[in-house]
Amino acid sequence: MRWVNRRIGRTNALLMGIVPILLLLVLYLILAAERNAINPADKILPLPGAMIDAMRGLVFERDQLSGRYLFWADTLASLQRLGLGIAISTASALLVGLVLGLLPPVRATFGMLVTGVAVIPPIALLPILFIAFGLGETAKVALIVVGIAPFMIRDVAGHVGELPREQIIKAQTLGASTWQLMLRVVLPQAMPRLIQAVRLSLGPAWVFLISAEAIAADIGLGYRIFLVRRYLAMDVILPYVAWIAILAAVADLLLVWCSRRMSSWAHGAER
Amino acid sequence: MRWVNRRIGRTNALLMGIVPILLLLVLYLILAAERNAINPADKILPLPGAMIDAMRGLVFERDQLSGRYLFWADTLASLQRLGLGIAISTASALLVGLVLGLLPPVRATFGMLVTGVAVIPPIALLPILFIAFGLGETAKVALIVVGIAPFMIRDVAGHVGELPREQIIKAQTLGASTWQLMLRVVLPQAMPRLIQAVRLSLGPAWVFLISAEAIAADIGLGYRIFLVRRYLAMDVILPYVAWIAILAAVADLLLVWCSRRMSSWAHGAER
Amino acid sequence: MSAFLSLRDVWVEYGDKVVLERINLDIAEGAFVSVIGPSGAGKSSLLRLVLGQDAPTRGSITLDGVPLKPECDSNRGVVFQRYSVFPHLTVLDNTVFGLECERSRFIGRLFGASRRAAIAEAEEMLQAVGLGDSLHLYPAQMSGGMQQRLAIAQALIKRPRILLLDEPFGALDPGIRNDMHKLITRLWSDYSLTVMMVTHDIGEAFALGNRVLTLDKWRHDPHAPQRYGATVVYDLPLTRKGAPAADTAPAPHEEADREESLSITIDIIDNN
Amino acid sequence: MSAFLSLRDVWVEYGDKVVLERINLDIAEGAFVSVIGPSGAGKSSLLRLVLGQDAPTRGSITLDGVPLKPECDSNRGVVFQRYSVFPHLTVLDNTVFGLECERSRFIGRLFGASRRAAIAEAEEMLQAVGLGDSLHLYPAQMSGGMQQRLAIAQALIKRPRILLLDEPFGALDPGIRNDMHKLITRLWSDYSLTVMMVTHDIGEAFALGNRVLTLDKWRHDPHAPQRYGATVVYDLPLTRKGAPAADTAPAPHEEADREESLSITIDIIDNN
Amino acid sequence: SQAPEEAAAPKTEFTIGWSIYAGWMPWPYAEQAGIVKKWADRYGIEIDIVQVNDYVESVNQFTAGQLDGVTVANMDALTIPAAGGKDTTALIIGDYSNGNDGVLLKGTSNLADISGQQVNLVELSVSHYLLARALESAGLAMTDVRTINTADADIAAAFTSPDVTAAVAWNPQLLTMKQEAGASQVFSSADIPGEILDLLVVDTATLEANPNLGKALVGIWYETIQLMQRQDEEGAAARAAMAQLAGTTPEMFEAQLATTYLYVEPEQAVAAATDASLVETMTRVRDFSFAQGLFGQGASSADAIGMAFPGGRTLGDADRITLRFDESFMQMAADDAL
Ligand SMILES: Nc1ncnc2c1ncn2[C@@H]1O[C@H](COP(=O)(O)OP(=O)(O)OP(=O)(O)O)[C@@H](O)[C@H]1O
Ligand SMILES: Nc1ncnc2c1ncn2[C@@H]1O[C@H](COP(=O)(O)OP(=O)(O)OP(=O)(O)O)[C@@H](O)[C@H]1O
Ligand SMILES: [Mg+2]
Ligand SMILES: [Mg+2]
Repeated sequence: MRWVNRRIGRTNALLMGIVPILLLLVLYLILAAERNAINPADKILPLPGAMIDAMRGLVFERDQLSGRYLFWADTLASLQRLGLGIAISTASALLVGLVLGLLPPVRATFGMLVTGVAVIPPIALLPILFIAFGLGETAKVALIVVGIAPFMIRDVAGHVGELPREQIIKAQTLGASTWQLMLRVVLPQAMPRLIQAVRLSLGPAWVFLISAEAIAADIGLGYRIFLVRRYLAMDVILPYVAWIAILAAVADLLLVWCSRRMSSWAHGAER
Repeated sequence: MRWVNRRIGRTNALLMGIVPILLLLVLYLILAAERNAINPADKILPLPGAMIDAMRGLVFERDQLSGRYLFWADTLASLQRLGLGIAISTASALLVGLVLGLLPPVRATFGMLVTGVAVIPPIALLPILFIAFGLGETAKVALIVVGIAPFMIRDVAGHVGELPREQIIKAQTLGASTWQLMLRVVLPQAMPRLIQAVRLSLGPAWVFLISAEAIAADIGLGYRIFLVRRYLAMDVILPYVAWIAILAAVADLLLVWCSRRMSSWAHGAER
Repeated sequence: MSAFLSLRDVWVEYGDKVVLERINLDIAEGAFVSVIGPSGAGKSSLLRLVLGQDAPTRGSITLDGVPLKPECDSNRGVVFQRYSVFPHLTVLDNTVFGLECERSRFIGRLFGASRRAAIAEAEEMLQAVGLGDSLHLYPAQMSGGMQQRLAIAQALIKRPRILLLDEPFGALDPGIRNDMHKLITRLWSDYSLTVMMVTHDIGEAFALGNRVLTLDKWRHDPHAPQRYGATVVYDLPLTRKGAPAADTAPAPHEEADREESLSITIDIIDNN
Repeated sequence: MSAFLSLRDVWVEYGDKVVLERINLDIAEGAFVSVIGPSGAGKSSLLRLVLGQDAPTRGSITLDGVPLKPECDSNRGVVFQRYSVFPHLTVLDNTVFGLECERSRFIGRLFGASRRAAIAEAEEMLQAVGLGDSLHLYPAQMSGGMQQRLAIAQALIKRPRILLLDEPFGALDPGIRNDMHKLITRLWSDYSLTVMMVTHDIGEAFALGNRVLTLDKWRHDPHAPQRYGATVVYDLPLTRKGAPAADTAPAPHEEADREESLSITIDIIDNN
Repeated sequence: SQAPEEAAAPKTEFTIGWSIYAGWMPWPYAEQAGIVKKWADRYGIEIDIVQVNDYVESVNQFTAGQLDGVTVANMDALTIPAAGGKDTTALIIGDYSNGNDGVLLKGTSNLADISGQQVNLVELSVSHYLLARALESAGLAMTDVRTINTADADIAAAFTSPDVTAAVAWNPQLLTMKQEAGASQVFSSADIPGEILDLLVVDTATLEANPNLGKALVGIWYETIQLMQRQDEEGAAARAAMAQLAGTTPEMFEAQLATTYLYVEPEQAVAAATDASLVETMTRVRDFSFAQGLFGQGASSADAIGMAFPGGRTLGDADRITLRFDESFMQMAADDAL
């Protein structure tokens, strides 16, 4: 059977998906063991034992000074910032993207601006960002928003602009005003794409969060990574990165699930 | 006339697009003039005169140490890295994205891995990147590729996966093998989306380039920005950022033009 | 009746390809105009002009004496050649949509009693097009003919002043097509709609319309086939059903012999 | 002739909705089977089964005695109900595509003399469907009927063993439809294709086919309309054109009276 | 001062920024141990101690006016806020680097071998200054090496790459890098004692309007320092807490403290501030900075920026004094007058 036509069941897909990840893990272990055999004090590719040792204190023991479980406090702080940043970006992508994609005059006026903002690397303007938003939580959330919202806006606007012209015409012949068109025709059809855009933005969002936490923070996953980076403590960095990957993968799955729930029509009727 | 139905001509669109950008410039000038009136030595929002003074040396005069025109040398170095990084990412997005989107077994096996890689913030794993790619040009290009390729792959794969099933069926009834299907049906239809993905990635690509140049470099736009950031020399940073925005906007326009040339069928027949 | 809708020297061109040329037409209020012609002649293009989706390259179109804005509104309903229903709405919601837009200006949704009333109205219409059993399907779950019927129901429920139909019954089997003919004739006479219908079924054109337009190229340059466009080559008023009067819709059995007698006329026209 | 294609107790269900039930069919090689039935009965679903696009929920399909893989190949050509041509290829390239796939396994493109030969073949076919003037248009620049003709040309040029047609002539005017009828009949007899054609035009079904299948629900539960699926309620072999023999295609004028006589039979069937 | 409008009105809330460095860890510890609150309450003000992970950004934010005070090295105080026209007062001289900054080479322990190599360091920072002094001591010139700007957070990882053969860094990274196989320290700040000073600077106008801020900060500092110097359990606990705040182990932290010359007693700090050698050091730093273009394009000579020292001595343009070493608050601590 040709490969295009093979359908893979849910469980099979899961099993097959795990294989390359396991292979990568094994590869890592071999490399790490090798380096370790040469130099037992190697810090760059620590063995699992070292990682577990390093993480135990962070995960299970209260920090004496602050009385917090650092790992969990880091996670919570980062997720809050990330969640807020993504929520604001999503909301603005929806509002601006819809208007931009649907209304040619708005697109003509602000399209160029959005493109411009999208291509300006926000980390080059960090000093200004921190001056504008202070050194607190606002600046971190703002960096995420400035970093991913323009991309999401452009993506949603592009998708809205590609809606079949017949549908827009049709809705108008059925008496829809611009507002109703937006609310009832464009918005629901843009939702799956919006969720897709959020999924694609998760990676960049983490990058910006970590950059923000690297500069000014006293808690957060990115803060911890940058803190111990000075000591090349990969035994802490790697578990933290793995944890970030797990969190992001779970968020990705949740978003897929949401999209299926909310827009069943877009995901094909299942047999 | 309803706003949805207004068509804006080319020149009008250009004029309208420039207005908000001009307004922003004017706003900047007012703010800068205000700050400058209070503190003539203010570094944060320099006036155009100060920027011109600061840039003159970089643009028109050879650097005494290296004998290069720094501004142009920076630009050249950065564009080379960026170009290489984007080229590699685009090629891999095309190859991997196509296969991933079209062949369910491949998607089942590698989809999860690509998602995982896409959400891992590469800047958290810099030490590993240094080991793998050293600290030279390779590492900088690699950071860009690791940063944007997974996103592009997912975007292209998603688009390919959404191609109408009828077309795939149709091609097979016309005798196309999987390979021919890919080459003649999927690839050309994925091209506009690929170019769109490159456009959307330009912003993140600059972010990663600048991050890479901030980490270790002796030339490049990002290097200069981070070097002078130490002295809050916004009179250099702002022109550099503006220059980046201009370069990126030109690249964006070029890509749109390319897409129109290559895939006229996708952009609607003009009257 | 004075000219309700009138086209004056209208041309449609795509690049150097002339599609329609010198179209001059006056359509009276309450007319049922059938448009026939070979594939690619420009029938759909003509409909798009009247709909306001496209503007003519040259010439003017007036409605009630006022130049037509190149914009659609609820005065003009349409059933496109390719069934175009909203993929994200169920059959029922697709049909109720038009009512909701009209009755709830701000949120475009009805609730409570007014929603129930709208649903009842929609259900009646869906029953009439034979979709009474499929209220909660999404378009992707329906057959081609079912989608086309949904598009018809969607347009008819608004009772627009002008109804533009582009091969509305093309994908329907004879039985259902018959029902549709009756439905459209009834609505046409009850609400004195003005209807413009493109069809390939000549029997249908003559059975339903009270005026039949034939679009075709009037001259053809074999070396530059795109040089000349189509125009109205025949314009036949059918006096028998002149006014949108009572229930004079023909029994479908009358169609056959009509077709026989006319197929000769049509064959004269040089197909592109 | 032994059973070339045979369906044994085939069911198609979507969730709890039964679309087709207990389909038992044997189709001989070289047959021209017309499939008729009300909209939504499952005609397209049946075609999709034979094409290999979908697998049946229950039952088995064999081709030449071998179970059919749920996969399409160049043995089975198709014209879908919604014209499905490649939007990124011009008319000519769309038509040449099938030849290129066959003759250039690696790059799927022909050059030089072989390309010229393929183009000549394609041009001939396009001329036959009346698109000789539109070789370099993209699908988006064509009318609905033109796209449908392109889809027909695309499928016919490959001369598949089994040709599946889903309302192929629905969007065509009578003149062109006539030409198409002649073309398909000629190819059918010249290359002894096996054809399965869904149509709503009963005249067409009887004029072209040598066997007519009627799909419909055989029982209907008004409270659970989705409980029962359609099956083959009538299976009429038309002996007159039994073998895919010489040029016995009927003149199109024979159609009308046939339709008359059969419309009564068909009306008995309860439309959904 | 140059900006009369800026002459801040008295206020009660202040923000002080710090970044991770052995000599500055007493600040976050004092915050957590309640010492900050104790002193702030005594003077009826509120002091917020904010961590800025990125050292450069912390100084930038001070220059931009987001922070009222910041921990900074003497050279950076001169070239960033002072050169930027911000009138800055060095309130506390906490320590000098006595080996906390070092030049590392791989595969050789001879400083002269650095000639012709690529050196990774944070350009235009105290590392750059240290490199200049190292080259000078070996009779080499700046042009004999090629510098590669490398972010301070990443320099430890970068040094593990075979590409990198020479680097200049400060602690704690320096300690990590020294452990790399084949690395040896060929020059360090211990060779130029007293030249790299770690300060707490505050905005001059703010300090003038709120002398209580100065008093509270000095009070906090010396109470904490004296606590951490104690060789008993309490002192060890304080140092362990600071190590944890710096993300490292107590042993590593002790090692870093060993290369930090802390002015434990306020008298020592006052002496360092009033000593003539400070002027000498600052002259050297200033000349280096000017030669490297750190005063900005506008500066036409090394005298462009004015500095004021205890006893009325000045250096550079006396009409444009933007960096002031003020010993008066440390003197109050020495006199027990807080
Ligand atoms: N994905 C799906 N989910 C649920 N029901 C479906 C789905 N696809 C098709 N159906 C149902 O299957 C039935 C048969 O559809 P099919 O397209 O085969 O009809 P058809 O006979 O070709 O009709 P038409 O003449 O209108 O094209 C329809 O009633 C339709 O509602
Ligand atoms: N965007 C376009 N660019 C170029 N030509 C176009 C474009 N759109 C339509 N045409 C041409 O306009 C002509 C008329 O198209 P139209 O859709 O109006 O035909 P039609 O009469 O509705 O045909 P059918 O009965 O097949 O639907 C066609 O020949 C087509 O090639
Ligand atoms: Mg048409
Ligand atoms: Mg069908």
